[in-house]
Amino acid sequence: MDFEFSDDQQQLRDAVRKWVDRSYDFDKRRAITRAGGFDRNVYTELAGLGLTGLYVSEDDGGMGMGPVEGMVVMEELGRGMVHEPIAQSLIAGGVLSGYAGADLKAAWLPRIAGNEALVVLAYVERKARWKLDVCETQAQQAGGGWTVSGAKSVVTAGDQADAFLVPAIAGGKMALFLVERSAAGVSANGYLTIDGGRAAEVKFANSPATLVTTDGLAALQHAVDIGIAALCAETVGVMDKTVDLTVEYMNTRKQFGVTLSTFQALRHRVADMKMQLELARSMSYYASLKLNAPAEERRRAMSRAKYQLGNSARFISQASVQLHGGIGVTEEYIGSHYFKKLTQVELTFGDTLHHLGEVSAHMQDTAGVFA
Amino acid sequence: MDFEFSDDQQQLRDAVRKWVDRSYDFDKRRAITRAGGFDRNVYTELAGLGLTGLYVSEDDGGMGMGPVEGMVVMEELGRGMVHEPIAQSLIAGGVLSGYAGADLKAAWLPRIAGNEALVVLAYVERKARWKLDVCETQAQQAGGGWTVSGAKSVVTAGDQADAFLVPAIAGGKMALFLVERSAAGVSANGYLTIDGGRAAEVKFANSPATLVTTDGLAALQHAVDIGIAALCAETVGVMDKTVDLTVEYMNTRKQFGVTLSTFQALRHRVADMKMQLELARSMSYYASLKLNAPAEERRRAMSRAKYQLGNSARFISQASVQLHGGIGVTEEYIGSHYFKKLTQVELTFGDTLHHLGEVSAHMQDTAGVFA
Amino acid sequence: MDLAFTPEEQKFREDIRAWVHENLPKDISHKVHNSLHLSRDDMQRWAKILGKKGWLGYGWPKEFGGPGWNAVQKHLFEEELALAGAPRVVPFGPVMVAPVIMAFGNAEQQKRFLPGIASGEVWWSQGYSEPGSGSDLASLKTRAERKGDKYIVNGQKTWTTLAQYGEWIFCLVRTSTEGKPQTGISFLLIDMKSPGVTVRPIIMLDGGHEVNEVFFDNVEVPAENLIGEENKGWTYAKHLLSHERTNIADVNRAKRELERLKRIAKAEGVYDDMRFRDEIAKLEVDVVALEMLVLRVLSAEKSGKNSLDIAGLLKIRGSEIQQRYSELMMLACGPYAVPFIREAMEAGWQGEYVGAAHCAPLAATYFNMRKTTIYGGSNEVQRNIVAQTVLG
Amino acid sequence: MDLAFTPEEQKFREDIRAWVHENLPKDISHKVHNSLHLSRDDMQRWAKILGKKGWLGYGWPKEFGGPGWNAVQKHLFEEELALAGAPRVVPFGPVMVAPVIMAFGNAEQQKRFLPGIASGEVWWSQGYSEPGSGSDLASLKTRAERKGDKYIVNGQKTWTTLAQYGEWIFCLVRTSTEGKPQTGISFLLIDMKSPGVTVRPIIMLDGGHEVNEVFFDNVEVPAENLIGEENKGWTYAKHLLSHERTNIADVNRAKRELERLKRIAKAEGVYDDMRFRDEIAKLEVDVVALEMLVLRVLSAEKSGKNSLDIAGLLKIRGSEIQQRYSELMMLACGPYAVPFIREAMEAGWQGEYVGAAHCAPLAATYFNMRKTTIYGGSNEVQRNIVAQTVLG
Repeated sequence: MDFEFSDDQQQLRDAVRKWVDRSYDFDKRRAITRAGGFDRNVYTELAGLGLTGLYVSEDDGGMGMGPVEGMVVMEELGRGMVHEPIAQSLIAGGVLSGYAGADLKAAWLPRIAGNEALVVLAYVERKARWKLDVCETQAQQAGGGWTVSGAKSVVTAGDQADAFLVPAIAGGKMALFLVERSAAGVSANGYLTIDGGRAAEVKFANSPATLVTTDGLAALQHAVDIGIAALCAETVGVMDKTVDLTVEYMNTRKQFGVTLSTFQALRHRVADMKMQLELARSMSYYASLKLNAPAEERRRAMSRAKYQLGNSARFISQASVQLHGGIGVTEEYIGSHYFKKLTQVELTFGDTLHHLGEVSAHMQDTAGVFA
Repeated sequence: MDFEFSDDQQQLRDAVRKWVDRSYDFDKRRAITRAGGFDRNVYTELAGLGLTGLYVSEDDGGMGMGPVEGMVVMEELGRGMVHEPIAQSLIAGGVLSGYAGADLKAAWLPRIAGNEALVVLAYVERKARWKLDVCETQAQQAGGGWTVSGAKSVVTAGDQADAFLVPAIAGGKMALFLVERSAAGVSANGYLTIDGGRAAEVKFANSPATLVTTDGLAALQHAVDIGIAALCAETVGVMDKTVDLTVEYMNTRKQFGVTLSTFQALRHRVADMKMQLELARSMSYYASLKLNAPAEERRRAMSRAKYQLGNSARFISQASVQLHGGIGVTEEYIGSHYFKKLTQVELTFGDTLHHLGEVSAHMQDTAGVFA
Repeated sequence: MDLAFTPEEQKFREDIRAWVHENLPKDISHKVHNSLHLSRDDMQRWAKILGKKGWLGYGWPKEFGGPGWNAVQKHLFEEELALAGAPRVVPFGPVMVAPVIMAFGNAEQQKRFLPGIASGEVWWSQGYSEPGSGSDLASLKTRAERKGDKYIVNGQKTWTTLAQYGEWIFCLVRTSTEGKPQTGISFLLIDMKSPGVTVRPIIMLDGGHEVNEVFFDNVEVPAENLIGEENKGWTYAKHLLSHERTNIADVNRAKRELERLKRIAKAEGVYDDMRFRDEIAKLEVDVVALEMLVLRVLSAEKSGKNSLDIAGLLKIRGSEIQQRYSELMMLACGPYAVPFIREAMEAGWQGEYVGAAHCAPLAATYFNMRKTTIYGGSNEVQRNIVAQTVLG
Repeated sequence: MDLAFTPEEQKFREDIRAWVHENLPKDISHKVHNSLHLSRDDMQRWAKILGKKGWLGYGWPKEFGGPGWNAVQKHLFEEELALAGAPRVVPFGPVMVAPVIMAFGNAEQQKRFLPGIASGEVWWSQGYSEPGSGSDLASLKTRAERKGDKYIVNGQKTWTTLAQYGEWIFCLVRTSTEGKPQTGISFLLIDMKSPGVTVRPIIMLDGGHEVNEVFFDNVEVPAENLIGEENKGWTYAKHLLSHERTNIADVNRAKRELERLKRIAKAEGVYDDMRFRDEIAKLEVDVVALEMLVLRVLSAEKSGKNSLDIAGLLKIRGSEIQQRYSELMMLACGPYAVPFIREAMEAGWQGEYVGAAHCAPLAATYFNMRKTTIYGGSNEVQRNIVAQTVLG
């Protein structure tokens, strides 16, 4: 039982934080949003730091690191609200490493780690909402290969990615495929998301696809769990900064001749924010430390974590805006963007009610971290 | 649309309040609890005020009044936390008036109004929890009459009452019966309740019974709804007094050289208590004003009201104790008894989660008071 | 005690409903029912329709050309408009400045300003808040110096709603720095076309342009535009606030939006998910309780017996409910609330909606609703007020 | 980073578990597992068993005869005891006064008092709070006047837990009224059999006798019972508070009680009611999050690197969770939580339970748990402290 970061992990954190401070200030981020919410050059810089290959083995050109390093990186990216989706690289690296055959790994993992390929998970469907086992996208065997047909929604950077991880029904059972964006029949209709990042509606019409695994549901669940752990860590970073901003504002802004931080009712709200932050940070640790656990235990842990993070994000985001007053609801103030980012967290990888349902459905007789 | 009380209603309120102030102070109440939680002499005094016959027609010796008068009375009894169960007389008066045949009415309504008979609803069963349509008590036709067999729980003043209204299954369908406590096979095992009042486990073994109505479920639902409206009003009275006590204490008790009412965080808690009180009062009005509505509309209104009252009671009771600090958790302080009373409210006629379920199950497309 | 409206009140409601059905343009109500962007033209078109009927100043007494309705009638009018999907009456002219002009303006001012307000011709803005004066309004600094028959105004107002359309603005300005801050404030009407007035947009977190900064740089204002006496402006402004009562609860809109929430939840398939449905059920009770609270205030006003001093509660609860329904609508759409396509929030967009058309504006509305617990006296200030009435 | 305990820590845990299984009397754990009334004999019997093993002072360093465990070991020990249904160690002797005597007492005092504490022979009480000094402890008024080689003590303490069993009491007393209130306070050990000491019960809202008023009427206390220097008592008391860290979260008990809640919910048939089950699920996450928070503090202590100053958060969250599980157990029983039969809350009652035996003490426990957000520094005071660390 040990929650201290190693020197290597601390150095990784410092490196990412330094990059964010130097290369991704609010103006830069805003410019990227204006230009569409994604910047390939930035993504290339992040790849240069090794972040795209964090979960890719060193043999395949990656860093061969684990969930704790992923957490450290995502926390720092969260503090800077970096649009470019490193979490997707963690998913792609983790899932391909865990489920793909040797050829597929050899073909794609080095490209992911080396920034030649941005591979993103395309799994949301209109009828599925947050359910992972509802899938209308179909896969057909054709000649020696496969094609997929269907539509996936709100695919992160979907019109900028090079390839997609696509769950589809093959022979009545969910399998996972890799489809290149340049493949025939693929169309991607991109748009801004509420946090100022980018996503797309992606359609596949008999598009050539490569089978990753026939054990598609397990792979998809794993992919989403990697995403949840990364998102939890990112959210901790976002909230950490949100609390900092709020504290700074309250110690500066005067009303009735004194700073806002003088008012006890507001002070107690800040104490509650701190509570939610530390509970969330604790559960983010928990999620990352359970990411390599057996599937059932892992899934239970991710739902618990996402439930806590959702509650914390809601409280902190809403309290922060309220404590700021008018300035908190303006576009020009950075705080409102943290609010929007935290709103998007709730709408990603299952909302709080969904994960409450998962926790509720999978409760055991025992209780606690080690139960 | 008018929420003003008539002069008669105001006089009724004044009369009950005057009686409470004069005849039911904290010491008196405490003595009644020590003696078992029920005092027939007190009940007789209340009957003398006409309260036991509020819902009994003037022809039958009652006051022939309606839900608003019932509400006014219950609010005042709530302020004094009067143990003696006038709500049960409202139920018995209302249900017998509405469902019983002429003979039964003639036999019992004058006795209820005249305090010769305390008739209480005995409906809770071990397997039913809050469900009204679960009933294991059986009725058998025997000769020209009926007998019932079964067990009912937490019957208000069950070992002091003269007769019970008992739902039982007759020929596969719920019917409602009247059973005298003196009847053969009736046993009542009494005890104190958490609010210091009295209840009993009542068992019936082939006990002679009089049929009130074969439409037993409708009558039971109506009985419980009369009880809910009365309980809501009573709860408003309890909470009103709870808020008063809290305000008084905060304006007296000093810490750090100033009164508690100086601290903004505590002041805001009081503002939230006031909010919950006024929302609850509004919904209590709503419940009483809907008590004579058609069954479906009436039941929907009662669940909405009980849900609000439950939430308000929980918040106000817990906040009040907390704002009092140590003194708030002592037996000698009256405030802790208000807390216990409000706890019992939650456990009577369906708890907050139960009524949320009812609201949820019976939602309509439209919204609001008039929907 | 009676929950039902009187036959006369029912008749009144039906007359209003029929008139609204006849006169509210369908393109406008479509936008309101779907949270789509309302243009200046939309708002003013509706204002003029009301003005022509004599109902834009629906709260005005007969002596000033209003309908002379009582509190219940005003409520029924607001309710019918809200349920039908009418835009909210932009309050700055008919609801805010007009009562002040009626109560404290002179005959000349009344003659000059009220007709343009009643007809919907002249767009008014409200100049209260300043960058340093939010909750602490009395600390405002915008100066108005008397020079002969003019005031010279310098300073800045902020959070000025829809000032980009404004033709006139009523301002609280500082005319004296002596005594308590409240005592040196005057109430001034300013033509926004005057030289030295500059309006700069503030873009909100939902991307919308709803509020502004308004700068005054040596703006000359004829002294005849002063309402009442110099340094008495705070009193007038407080009078104005006392005219805003049940309406701040916005319960009629809440009823409309709760119905919309149910429609969206059904379309998204979550109405039958017990967990989500329960959240709607909770809000259902919240709305009923708020409406009962509003009706109690109205009843007290109608009877003239005991006034119910719970405006603070109405503001707090009403705003919380607005925020909650906007949040639940967004959550109902789940991942489909994530796209933020501004054009899709305009009526008549020909693009391909992500998920469904109803999903498009929901996150923006949720963002926009954050303001409701901040403006008009933040909920923290309201809690201070409520606590004061309870605790002293 | 690693969630798992080390093999050494696991071994430690298993050893404790085996010992507890062997030595904890079953009649006592039965009472704890079912919230039944614990007598003085129950508590002291268990204290002496621990004392004999040398574990009553489980937080003590080796030099004073303790096991010299680190923070993690202490946590594991507490956890195993809690999960097995051991009564909480009555803290006033071994956890509260002993560390003060070790740190600030002289050798004579250590020799005189520590053995009786370690063995569980002598029952200690804590004399801090006074009727006028709750959250504002430093305003305490109980006077101790030095007269030769004695102090004459006059005044009153209150909320004195289990003082009806107390043989000794450690008190904060005022020895000076000069300077700040904190500077005139001394730390005095008082034999409760001294003439002039009177203990009066305070009955709590659950009907239980758990706390008392303690009156001092010209009580003579030998000056040798003063700990450290006169007027430095506040410093010692604060030192004592800093010894209470993760334990205030009471997370181990919360785990035990959450499991009990699930058993009760199953027995009552509400575990499969989604609405009720969701409430348990929320608490499940709350408990995991609290445990992670506790483990983070332990890890920081173990590593000695960055200490985590979040004791206030542990107190707030821990107490909220205690209140919540007690509330949910009560709600699980529904109407069957209404009877309040004191005898049914004692072990071995031969009467007829209403509903089921597990229902009998639940409302009383819910009532009793209200204290947890009040005592040990109310949650409002804790929020003040947390805000201070965050905002300055």
